[in-house]
Parts: sequence; structure tokens; C-alpha cells
Amino acid sequence: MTPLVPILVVPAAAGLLCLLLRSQRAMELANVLAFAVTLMLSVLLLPAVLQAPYVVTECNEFFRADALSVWMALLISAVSLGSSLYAGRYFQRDLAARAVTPGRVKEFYVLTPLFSAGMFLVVLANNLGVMWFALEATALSSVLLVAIYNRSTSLEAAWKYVILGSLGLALALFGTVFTYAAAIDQRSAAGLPSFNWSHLMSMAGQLDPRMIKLAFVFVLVGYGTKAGLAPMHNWLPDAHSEAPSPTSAMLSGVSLKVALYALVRFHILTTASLGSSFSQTLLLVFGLGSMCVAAPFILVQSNLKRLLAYSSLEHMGLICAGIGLNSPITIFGALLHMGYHALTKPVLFFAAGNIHQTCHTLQLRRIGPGMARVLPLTALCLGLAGAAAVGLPPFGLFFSEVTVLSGGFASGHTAATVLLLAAILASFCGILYQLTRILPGEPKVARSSDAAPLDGVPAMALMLGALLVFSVWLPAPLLEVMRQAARIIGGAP
Amino acid sequence: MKPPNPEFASQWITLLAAGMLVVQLLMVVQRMLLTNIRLFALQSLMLAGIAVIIAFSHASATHVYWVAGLTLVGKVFVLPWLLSRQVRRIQMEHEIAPLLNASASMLLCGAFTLLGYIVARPFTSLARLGNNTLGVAVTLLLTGFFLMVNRRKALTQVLALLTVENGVMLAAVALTTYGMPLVVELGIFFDLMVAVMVLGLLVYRIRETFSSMDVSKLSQLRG
Amino acid sequence: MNTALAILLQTLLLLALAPLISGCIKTLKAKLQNRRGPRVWQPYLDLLKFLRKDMVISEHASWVFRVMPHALLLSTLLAGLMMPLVSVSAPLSLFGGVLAFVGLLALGRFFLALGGLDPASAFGGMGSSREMAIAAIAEPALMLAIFTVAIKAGSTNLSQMLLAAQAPTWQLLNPAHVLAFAALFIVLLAETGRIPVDNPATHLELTMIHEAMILEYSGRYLALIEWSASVKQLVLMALLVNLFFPLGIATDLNAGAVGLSLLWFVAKLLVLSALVVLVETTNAKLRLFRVPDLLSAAFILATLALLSTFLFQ
Amino acid sequence: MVDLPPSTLLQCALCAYMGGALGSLAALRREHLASLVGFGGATVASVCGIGAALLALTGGPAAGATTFELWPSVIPALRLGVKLDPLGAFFVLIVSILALALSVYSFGYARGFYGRKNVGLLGAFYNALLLATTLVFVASNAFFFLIVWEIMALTAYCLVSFEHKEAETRNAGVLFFIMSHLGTGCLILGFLLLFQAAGQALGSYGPDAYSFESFRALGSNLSPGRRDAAFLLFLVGFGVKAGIVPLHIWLPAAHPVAPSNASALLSGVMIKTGIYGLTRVLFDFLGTPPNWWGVTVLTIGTISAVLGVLYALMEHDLKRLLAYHSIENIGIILMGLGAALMFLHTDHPVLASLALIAGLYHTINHAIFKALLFLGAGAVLHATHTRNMEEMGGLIKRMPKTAFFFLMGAVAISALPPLNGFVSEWLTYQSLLQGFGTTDSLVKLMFPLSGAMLALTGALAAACFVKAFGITFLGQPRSEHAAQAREASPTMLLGMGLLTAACVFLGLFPTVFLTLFGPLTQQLLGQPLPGRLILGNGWVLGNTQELGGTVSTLGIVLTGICLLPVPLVLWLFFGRRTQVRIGPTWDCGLRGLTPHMQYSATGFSKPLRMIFKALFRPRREVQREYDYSPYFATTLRFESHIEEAFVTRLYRPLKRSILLTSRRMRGLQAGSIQAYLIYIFVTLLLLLIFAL
Repeated sequence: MTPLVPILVVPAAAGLLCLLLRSQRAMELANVLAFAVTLMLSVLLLPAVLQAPYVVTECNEFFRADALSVWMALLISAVSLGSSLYAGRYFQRDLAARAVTPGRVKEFYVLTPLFSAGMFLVVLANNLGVMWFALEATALSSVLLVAIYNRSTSLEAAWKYVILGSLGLALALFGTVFTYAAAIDQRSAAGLPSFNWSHLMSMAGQLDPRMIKLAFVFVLVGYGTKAGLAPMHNWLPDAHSEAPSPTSAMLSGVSLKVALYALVRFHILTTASLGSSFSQTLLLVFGLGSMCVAAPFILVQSNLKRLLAYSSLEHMGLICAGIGLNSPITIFGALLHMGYHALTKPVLFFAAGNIHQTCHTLQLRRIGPGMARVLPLTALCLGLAGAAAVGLPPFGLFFSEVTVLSGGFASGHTAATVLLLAAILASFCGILYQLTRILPGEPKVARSSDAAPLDGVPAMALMLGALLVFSVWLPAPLLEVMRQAARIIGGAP
Repeated sequence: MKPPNPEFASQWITLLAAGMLVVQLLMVVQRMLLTNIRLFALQSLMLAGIAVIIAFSHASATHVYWVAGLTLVGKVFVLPWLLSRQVRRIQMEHEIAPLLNASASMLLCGAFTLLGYIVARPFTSLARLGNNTLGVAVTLLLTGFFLMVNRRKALTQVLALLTVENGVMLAAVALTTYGMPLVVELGIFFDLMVAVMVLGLLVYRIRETFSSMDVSKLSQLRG
Repeated sequence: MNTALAILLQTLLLLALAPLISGCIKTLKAKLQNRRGPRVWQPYLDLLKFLRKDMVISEHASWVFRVMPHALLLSTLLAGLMMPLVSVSAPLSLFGGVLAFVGLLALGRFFLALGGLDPASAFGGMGSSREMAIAAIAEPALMLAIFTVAIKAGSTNLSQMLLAAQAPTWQLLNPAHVLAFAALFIVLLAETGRIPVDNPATHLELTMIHEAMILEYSGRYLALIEWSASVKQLVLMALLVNLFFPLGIATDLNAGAVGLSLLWFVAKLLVLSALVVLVETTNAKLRLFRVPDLLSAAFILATLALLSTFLFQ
Repeated sequence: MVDLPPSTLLQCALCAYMGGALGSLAALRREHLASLVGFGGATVASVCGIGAALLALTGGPAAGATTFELWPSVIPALRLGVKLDPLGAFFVLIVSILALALSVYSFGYARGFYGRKNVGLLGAFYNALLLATTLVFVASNAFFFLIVWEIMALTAYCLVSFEHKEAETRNAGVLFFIMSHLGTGCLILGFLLLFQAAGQALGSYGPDAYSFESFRALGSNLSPGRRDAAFLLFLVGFGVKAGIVPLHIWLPAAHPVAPSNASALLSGVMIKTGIYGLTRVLFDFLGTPPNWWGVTVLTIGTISAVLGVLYALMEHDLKRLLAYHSIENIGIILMGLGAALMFLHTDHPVLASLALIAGLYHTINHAIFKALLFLGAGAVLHATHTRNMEEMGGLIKRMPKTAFFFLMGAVAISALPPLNGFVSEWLTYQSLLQGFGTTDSLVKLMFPLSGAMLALTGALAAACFVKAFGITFLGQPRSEHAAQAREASPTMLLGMGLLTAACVFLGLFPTVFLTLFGPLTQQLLGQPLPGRLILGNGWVLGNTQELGGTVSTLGIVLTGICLLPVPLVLWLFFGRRTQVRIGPTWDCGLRGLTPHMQYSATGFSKPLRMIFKALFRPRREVQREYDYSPYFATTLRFESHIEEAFVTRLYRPLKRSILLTSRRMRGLQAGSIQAYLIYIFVTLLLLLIFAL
């Protein structure tokens, strides 16, 4: 009995269980337990994927997990666990400050497990239609999460998120239908072709190139909107800055990557059928586009959470460009970057949450200098995570960035890589300048730090600890699963 | 009853697809919200018709009946009822002026139809039932997109989204001779239902806080 | 062993000859302004007078004030020992070339300026500030002129330069040398505080630069300072004279040749002093902020000298 | 001493730094223990460092050649390779000597922070910076080099903004970190260009395509276009860290705000990593340089030297003055390196080694006397709680030993004879002088002209340090703080004493130290130590030419001592019966001199400010307030400031234009959902057209 089905069932069950529970402590415990179990199950999945058949399938190929999906599952469970650990104290303080009603908190505890269950389904589904359905489910569950606060701005953010998201998914469905149509035309005697990705990969050679090309265009615009790539990214800063911090941590940390995962599945399919030049250039262009669009916004940003949202846009651009450069080193670098970013970004959002609840504002000017005096531990975590996010060496993001850059040079894309580095430097300057405006110095206005100093720190410390450990010592199975996932994206079976 | 000859079936399918396109153009120019909802119901009815014809003409595609049935129940009766209940509760009858006036938007829809056919041209040569419905599907998609941009009312945007959905379902039916596997169809249908419910909830909340459905008021988040 | 003897003799020569030269300059200037003027050996008497007088030291002065005169005298004498006055090989020519020569003079000036600042009086500060500013502007012209001669001689060792000058190929009226001489002459006026740059004879606050720094000194310290000022003047004039007109310098160390070259040396010095006096009497003192134009003229002359080393081959 | 191979000594130095850093972090609460552990660890580590460097330099070619890994790295492309070759060992020697003196100084200095700031943190950052800098000098592959380079910048940022209460410190810290990271961006590009070439040569892009050996093997068969691009990238990358003129604006902002032992470390060592980088790349990797490289480096060096000292003259903040002098001395070092590059181009290896030795000897000299001056300034700041020279004065009577050490540092930096500044500038003069004869293109004019500019720089430096020493230490105290200043603590004096002794040793015995340069020139230029450099069995320094100029500072000092009896004799014969009376300074008959009648720092630099008016554009405002008659002003307010040319002309407009375009780009996110839908629609249409 492979752990595939339990990974999906456990969070879904926790979500439904929370429907029945009354007290917030119980719901929080249910969430944390569910995600801890999923993390263990994902880790259990690792050895299974690393042996000979390199694939784990369940109920005749409906669920399929190869190295890439296991790596994604690990990230999803890690980020979900972190944010559920943080959510407990966060909502207690929100309830105390009457920023949110108990009903909405219950909504949070019901929807978050469904949200991550949806994401697990995306990465484990073999059928492209089911993958679309799972992504639609995550979109819908996260919309209500974004709209938890009753402020007019969070409603606006939720509306834009749902309209742009649903439109993107409609386009993606159109693309999926096209892919299936291309497969239907080639049906040999074996009756109706199954909509499974593995099956499509096996007959990729004979698919009609024109149809696949058109399908990839629609899928790129569709799933690209959900992944927040450049021209379709406008909902991202609004949604991530208006959502409660644990949700924006999950949104930024991993839900963007899940959408990119879906896009990469189609990229692999398109590369298999009509060679790598078409989809690879598109991914590279959109990746670079995202980074170049994010840079000016980071430089002149005045809201802390929007700054972090644009930084996620920039990191997603780097990952997409890394995969777009399509050389084994850059793809490995992109996957490594995914892992490190998934550990860094939540800590940043948790710290932003603490600051938001203490200063009751996210405007960097009004937060003012001296946060290190007001919230020492949160400021320390924000400083360390900020250093990691901008790519300073002791943390892993520097290694993955240099790996992508050196891969770009090795594969001859010199101009693109120079542009990549320029965007990284611009975002470095922007984020560093904004953080040093609020962390050091003496607080101008006396802030009563009602938030007990240790609030939310265990979650942040856990994730920062994991980041530091994995920056210095990367366990062999993780390295192997990333290398294998890189081979899958690179086109090996 | 022996299946009718394919020639007769593809003629009916093309007719119904054209009907859907006409209904879509009517929705673009129509200003009253309730009539828009009824037009959407009509469009869904035509889609269900196409599905029935396909199921009827292919012996092995029994699951397409299920699809037709669901479309009929869901999109022709349940959804419009839900939406019109919402409209009546908010007593908002009249749509305010769209971005582009009627004639300009008609011209644009013409252009989209042309673009749809250009896109679909290389694929119509395949011997398949209703071979040029793909062009209609793409046009439906583009005009639905335009409708969403053109109108400022939140509920109209939901309707536009549903017409885009209809376009995609038409493409699904047209391109894949037997329609998509049942589990995928069910999933898509179920998602549509939840989406409309969530959208309805959000529209209600927007109506509460903004006391108007005008989407252009939602522009405080900048930079 | 004979280097120790040479050092002793050269030091005595420097100490003896220096006040004589400044005395001659004073009398020549007086004659030119048709007044009788002091006796030629008046500076010796002044030095003796100062040595015997008591000293008044400012209450704010620190040990720098007391060390300065000795440091100034030693550095100037060391620079003098590197300069070949009468024989081609100077006593300390192995220990330092023209760069060490300029460095030692700069060391002396450094301590002189500090001595001016120590007694916390406004005059000392003003003198030091102006002295350092003018010296700084004069330095590039000095260095470029020396570079021109050093490049032709192929070494910065003063003795080597003189030996190269003895060689037949050295034409006296070569444009490079004339221009370099003119540049160095202007630098000489600036370094020794002659009229166009600084008025050595006056105590008027606004015009004195060198005098302002040593205003607070009296008695033995003043004697040492005056003595090293005149030694510095002698050494710089020797640099000009021996480098550009090396006729009559003894190449070997027998008594007769050295005596003859001493006479030649004093004669050349007097000619140069006459030239300096001529310039002093015909010019008025420049405003402080016009002096840089004069020194940049010297810098242009030195650059032209450098260009002419290979343009007019 | 037992024959320890240099690599183990180096490893225990690194461990000692690490131990010092973690120890002072652990003892965060107990300040005394934290300072003891932190700076004690650094002292032990520096002693091991000196041992390792000396062994590697004197141990012949085989000594430091081994490359070993600190610990097996986890990232596939990264290998933590460390190699102690002569060039690296020389710079490790510099950092270790300085670390020794600074750590001893810091014991006393940190006491000033008790109760006010966290000494544990200071110790931790201090050790981490030393560790990172030592690793920068010994890293043996590009990836590891970039990592420790960035960690060095990070720890330096933490030290610079250690006292982050004032906004000025925070801004300086951010400016420093952003400029150094942009420099690192250029370095990453430069190394990746070499990595790309090495990868093609080796056929595989694995970790050994990063190693310095494969870059060295590339040598000059790089394509000219790639070589020139790499040269420019490295020049900008390392130039930002070294502080050459167009990229220098962070240096005078960052160094003064750091705690004094940190600013001594920054100025003494961290900017030398830029010089190390340039030397490693230009002489080790890029093969024989084209002519324009040398000309560019020489020109930049000359401009940096002259502008550095001119701006230093105008400062009356003691530590900003010293920071500007770092720019000047970096310029002098670059002159040496530039000349060496030009000699390499015209194939004069002996002259090239002379110029290189001149440049590197000035590097260690500058490291030592600049650290000494910063420590002196730190002691003065510690005593008077102000960096403004206008509020000091008369400190020589209250802090006699600090004054003496500061004076020695001032004499050394002004390149005045007996000390080490003079020797390294003498070598630079000699190499520039020889350069005139090496080529016959007009480029040879550059040598004497830069020689003249070097002379101007030296004289201006002398003027600047007369001002710095005179106004700070001599005369009457100008403020209450200065009046109650007390002498620095013994450990601070010991630190400064060590550095002064080093200055004197390097000044008087250059020939002993220059023998260390043998393996260095052998590695970089394939040229053993030039024959005629050390003459007269170690007494005299020659300039490698047959009848070239020679200098012997030892000889000069000994002759000076022999001449001491001259004033003694004069005193014996004439002055024995004279008395010495202490009287008031001449005050032209007024009722006594007040401290404000002394010359101020601004006044002292006024003549030079007027002479270089074109550069400074000085502006002064005088406001007079008077009650009834305009002739009798009751209060007079005088304010004068000069214009920082590079900041106002280049950097401020650049920053303003970038922020302006970014604000205009914000229009993209204007809030209307229709606009966002149109963006997606247009993207879809474009892609459809592209895909058809």
C-alpha cells in the first residue's frame, strides 16, 4: 500500500474534521498533526522513488509520483507544517484584537488542509484533467482564505485573484483539451487513449506538432497566470499582501510552485514531441520578464508584504528562467532554488505578520526604524531570512543562484544570464534598503509590544534552522531526488 | 434507432454552434442583466443539444449522455436560477454603460471571429463531426474574454467567465470525437458549480462593503 | 674610513659656507638698492648672538617645540651631505639619491610646520598652512625637472648625474637643461622664501611665511633654525649650480683639485646669488593666491623640458 | 620550532578565529568574558597566521603548494579548496600582523562599550571578518572565493553599522553593502566568463572548471574580446572594494562610523582584498596584458591618488580624513601595478617585478600605518567623544604616548625618509623613472607625469598630516572634552606600539623584508628576485639597474645620529650659561590668547581650497546679527562646505533617474482589473501570432 493515497486523504480528512470541532486549540492541533503526517509520508515516499522503476503508481496509474512530484510533495508538506505551526498564536492575537471573527478562523482551519490536499492532488495526479481539477480546487479554497479579513482591500484582492485565476484556468483547460485532442487523433487500435501524462509521454513522438504548439501557448498563459509569471502577475502582490500571514506564506512559498509544476509537466510533454527550442525560449522569456518587472517594484516599494510578494515574483522568474535555460546544471539549480525559497519565504511572511500585528501598519515609513528594539527575535529572524532571500552566501539561495548563472554561461546563453544577474542585483538593493530602513536604529514612536516576544518564533526558528542545515549539509537522498527530477525535466523518461 | 448518417449530424452540430455564437454576440450588446442570464441559459441548452447529437451519433460514447444531462440540469436550470436569485436580492437591474459602445464591440467581436477561424484553420481539415466548431469555440473564448473586460458589473464578469467555460466545453466536445473521460467531465462540472457559489458569495460581500457592484471601485491596491 | 672624514669635512664646509652666502646675498641686495647694507659676515655674528641669548619658550609648547630645531638642522645637513659640493662623489651618495634629498628637505619642512603650530599662536598656524600649501604646489615642478635630468643621466644618484654631466655629449645649452634650470630656479625662490613668494626680511604678519613659523623661537633654537635655513639655501643653490654647470668639479680627492673646485664652486654660487638678488630687487612680492600661477608656470617649464629630451634630439 | 607545515598552522588559525567568534557569541551576556574570549581568540589566530604565512613564504616553492579541502562540501559544484601559495601567503601575513595589533588594541578599546553596546557581538563580527578575509586570500576556486567574499562584505556591513543608533551610520552601512554587492555582481560575471572558457577547454563544466589552476592554464589563449571584458569586469568588481576613484564614495562614508578597531581593520585589510583580487587576476590568470590595461590602471591610480589626498585635505572629521587617505594610498599601489602591467606588455620582466614589489610593499606599509593612524584616532575619539578636529587641541600634553604614535604614523604616511612610506614610494618612483626608457610610443610620457603627480600627492599628504597632527594634538584644547582627555589604556598603547615598531622595522630594514618577495615574483612573473635590488650586503636598496639610484634609510639614520654632537657642541661652547624661561605666547599686546585664536582645521586648509577652487567649488555663508549698529556684530555664524564632485555630479543624478523610472513603472499596477485582463488578453494574442 504506497503512501500516495494517505497523503491526499489525511489533509482532506483533517479539513472535514475541523468542520465539526468547536475550539480553536483542537482545530490547530488537527492541522498540525495532519501536516506532520503528510511530511512523514512524503519522506517515506523518497526511498520508493529512488529505486529502479523510479515511479510509484496507485490504483492503476490514476495517482503517479516520480522524483519531481515527490520533491514538490516535500515542499508542500514542509511549508504547510510551518504555516500551521505559526497560525495558532497568530489568530489568537487577531481574535484578541477583534480583527477577525471566530467563524472566519474556523473557515481558515477548514480550508487550509483542503488547500494543501488540492496541491498534493496536483502533484500526484497522473491524469491532466484531474490535475486541472485539483488546481481549480486549490484556487477556490485559497480565494476564501485571502478574503478572511473583512477589509475592503482584502475583498478587492480576493475578487481579482478569483477572476484572473478562473480565467487563467479556463485558458489552461482549453490547452489541456487541445493536448487530449492531439492524442485522440493518433489513437491506434488500442481504443480511447487515457489522459494520463505517462501515457501521453510514451506516444509524444507522433503527436501533431501544430496542435501541441497551440496547446502549450494556452497552457502557458493559463498556468502562467496561476504561477504569477510576468504580464499575468498583477493579482499576486494584492493577494499575497492582503491574505493572513500563514496563507500568504503558503501562497508565496509553494502554491506558485505547484502551478509552475503543472506548466513544467506540459513543457516536458512539448519538448518530447517537438524538440526543446519552442517551449524553452518561451519559459526563458517569461522568466526573465518576471524578474525585470519585479525589480522596479521592489526598488520603490512602500508596503512590507507587497515587497515580499514582488520578491516571490522575482524568485519565481529565476526558477522559470532556470528551467527555460534547459541545461542540466540550470535545471538542478532551479530545483535547488525552489527548495531553499520554499524554506525562506514563509519565515519572511511570518515576521511581517508579527510586525503587522505590533505596529498595526505595513507601511515601511510608519513602521520606522528600531524594530530590533521592539521585537528582537522577530527582527533577528526577518534579518536572517532577508539575508537569505537576497542571496547572501551562508544561506543556500546564493549557491542555487550561482549554479543557475554558471549553467546559463555553460550553455551559451550569456546575454540572458547577464540580464538575470542584473535583476538579482536590483532586487538585492531594493530589499536590503527597505529592511535596513526598519530593522536597526532607535524606534521613533514608542510601540507597546503587546505581542509576547516569543510569538510565532518557534515556527520561524524551525524553518530557518532547516534552511541553515540544508545550506551546509544536504542529505544524499534529497540530492539524488533533485538530480533525478532534473533529468526528468531535461527529457529523460 | 439506428444512428443517423454522419452528414446529417455534423450539419446539426454546426447549426447549434453557430446559434451559440449568435447568442454570445447578443449578450455582448445586451444591457439588461436578467436577459443576459436567460441568454446564457439558451447557450447552455444549445451546448447540451450538441452533446446529445454526438452521443447519439457514436455508439460507444455513452458517457456523453451523462455530460449532456449534467449540462442541461446544471447550466440551463440551476445556475441561472442561482444567478437571478442573486440579482433579485440585490435589486440591481440596469447595467451601467460599458467601456466600448455597442457598435465598436460588435466590430471587435467580428475581428475575434476572424482570428478564431485563422487559429482553427489548420485543424478543421480532420474528418471529424462538426469540423468547424473549433473556430466557434475559440471565438466564444475570445468574445467571453472581451465581455469580461468590457463590463464593469461584478456579476456580468461572472457571466462572461461562464460563457468562456461554455466555449471550452464546446471545444472539448468538438475536438475529441467522444468527449473527455467521464471523471474529467465530472470534475470540471463540479468545479464550475463551486466556482459559481464562491463567486456569488464574494459578490454578495462586495455588495455589502462597497454598496455597489461597480468593479472600477475596486482599485485601492496600487504599486 | 675616508667617508667618515669626508662627512666631517663636508659638514664643516656646509656650516661655514652657508651664512657667508646669505650674508653675500644681503649685501649684494643692499648695494643694488644703493644703500650700504650689513657686512658680509654679519650672519655669523647674528648666530653667535642668538647662541648666547636666554630662551623664552611658550607655556603651551610641548616636546615637539624643543625637538624641532634639532630635527630641522639634522635633516638639512643630511640632505647637504648627499649633495656633491666640491668633489663628484658626495659623502652619502650611496645612502640616497635625489629622491632622498627631496625627502629629507620635506622632513625638515614637516617638523618646521609642526613647530609653528605648537605654541598655539595664530601666526604659527598661518605660516605653517601657507608654507605647506606652497611647498605642495612646488613639489611636482621640482620632481619633474629632476626627472628630466635623471632620465638623461639614467640614474637618480646625484654623483652619477654629475659624472654623466662630465661626459662630452652633455651640451650646456641643450633646451632641456635650460628649461629645467628655469623651472628649478623658480622652485628655489619658492623653497628658500625669496621675494616673489615670501619676503625674508620682514615681520609684517600678512607677508611673512617662513618667518611666521619661527616667530616663537628665541635664543639657541632660533640660531639652529636660522643656520639650517641658510644651509638649505646653500644646498638648493648647489643643486642648481652643480647639476647644470658642472665645470670645475674635482673628480679625484687630492687636496689641490679640491681647493680649486672649492673656488669654482664659490664663484658659481656668487653668480647664482647675484641672479637671485637681481630677481628680488626687480620684483614685488606676489599675492598669496598668485603664487600657484607662478609655480604652475614652473611645472609647464619642467614638462616642456621633459618633452624636449626626445623631441629635439 | 617543530617543523609544522604551513597548512596545519593555517587551519589552526582559522579554527581559532571560528572559536573566537562563537566564544564571544556564547558569552553574550558577560561582557568582560566575551571580549577576552573574542579578542584572545583573534590574537592566537593571528600568531598562527603569521607563522603559516612566513613558513609558506620562506619555505621554498614546495611549502605552500598543497590544495586541501576544509570539509567535504555538499553542493555538487562547490569544493571548499584552500591553497597557501606565495601571493596568498603574503596577504595572509598582512591580515595576521594587523589582526595581532588590533586584537591587542581591542582589549582596552572594548571597555568603552561596556554597558552601552554589546561587546560579544563586536567580538563575533570582528572574528568573522578576519576569518572571511583570511579565507578570501587562500581560496583556491572561484565559487568558494565568491562565497567568502560575500561573507566578508556581510560581516563588514555588520561592523560598519554596529552603532546603528544614528541614521548616518545606517545610511553609510547600506551604501557600503549595496556598492560592494554590485561589485560582487561584476566579479560573478568575470569569473563566469573564465569558467565558461575553462569549461570549454576541459570539456566538462564540473567543479574543477571553477578552480584557479584551470584559469591559470587558460593563460592567454582566451579570445581577446573575452579577455578585455573579463579585465573590465574584474577592474570594476575589485575596484569597488579597493575604493578607486569613481567607485570610492562608500569608503569615506563607511569607515568613520565603524568602531575604531573595525575601521582600522576595514581600511587596513578589507580594501587590500581588492588589490589581492586585481593582482591574482591580472598577473595570474589573464596572461600577458595588452598595453591599454596598464595605461588604464596607471591613470586610475594617479587620479585616485591626487583626488584622494585633495578631498582628505578638506576634511575636519579625523576618521573621514584617514578614509580619504586610504583612497590616495590605493591609488599609489595601483600606480605600481599599472607600471608592472605596462612593463609586462613591453616584455621587461625585471622592471615588472620591481614595479610589482613596489606596489605590494606599499600595500603592507599602507595596511600598517593606516591601521596605526586609525587606532590613534580611535584613542582620541575614545578620550574626547568627538571626531571633529575643531573641538580638539592640546592633546599631546594629555595623551603624550598616543601623540607620539600618531606622529610616527603621520611621518610614515607622508612618505618622509626614515619610515616605510618613503621606501615604498621610492621604489614606485624608481619603477616609474625606468619606465620612460622602455617604450618609444607617446605612452612613455605617462611615467614621469604620474611621477610628478605622485610627488604632488606626497607633499599634499604631508600638508594634510601636519594639519591632522597639529590641530588635534598641538596648541590649546578647543573644547571641554579635549581639556579632560585622558591617556589611552595600556593595551591600546601596546597595540599602537606594535604597529609603530612594524613601521620602523619596514622602514629601516626593507632589504630584510624584500627577500620574502622572491617566491612571489617567481609565481606571478616567473622572475626571481631582481639581482641588483638588495646591495651592500643588506644595507642598501638598489633599483635593479646597473648604475641606478640607491637608498639606505638605515645609513641615513646612523649618519644622523653621528651628526647629533653638532648642536651639542654649539650648546657646550655658547649656551651653557643661558637660562630657559617659560612665558606666554606672543599675543600682540592683547590680554592673552584664547583657544579660539588658534588656527582651525578649516583655516589651515584654506590656501589649498582656494588653489584647487575649480575642483571643490567652495561655498561659504556668513550671517551676522547685530543689535543696533551694523559695525558691532553680536553673533557671527560662519558655514563653509565643499562639493563632493562625484556624489553630486554622478551618483545622485543616477539614483534619482533610476527611482524615477521605477516610479513610472508602478503605473503598470494601477489597480483596475480591466487593465490586468487586457494585459493577459494581449499576451495571449501575441503568443498566438508567435505560435502560428
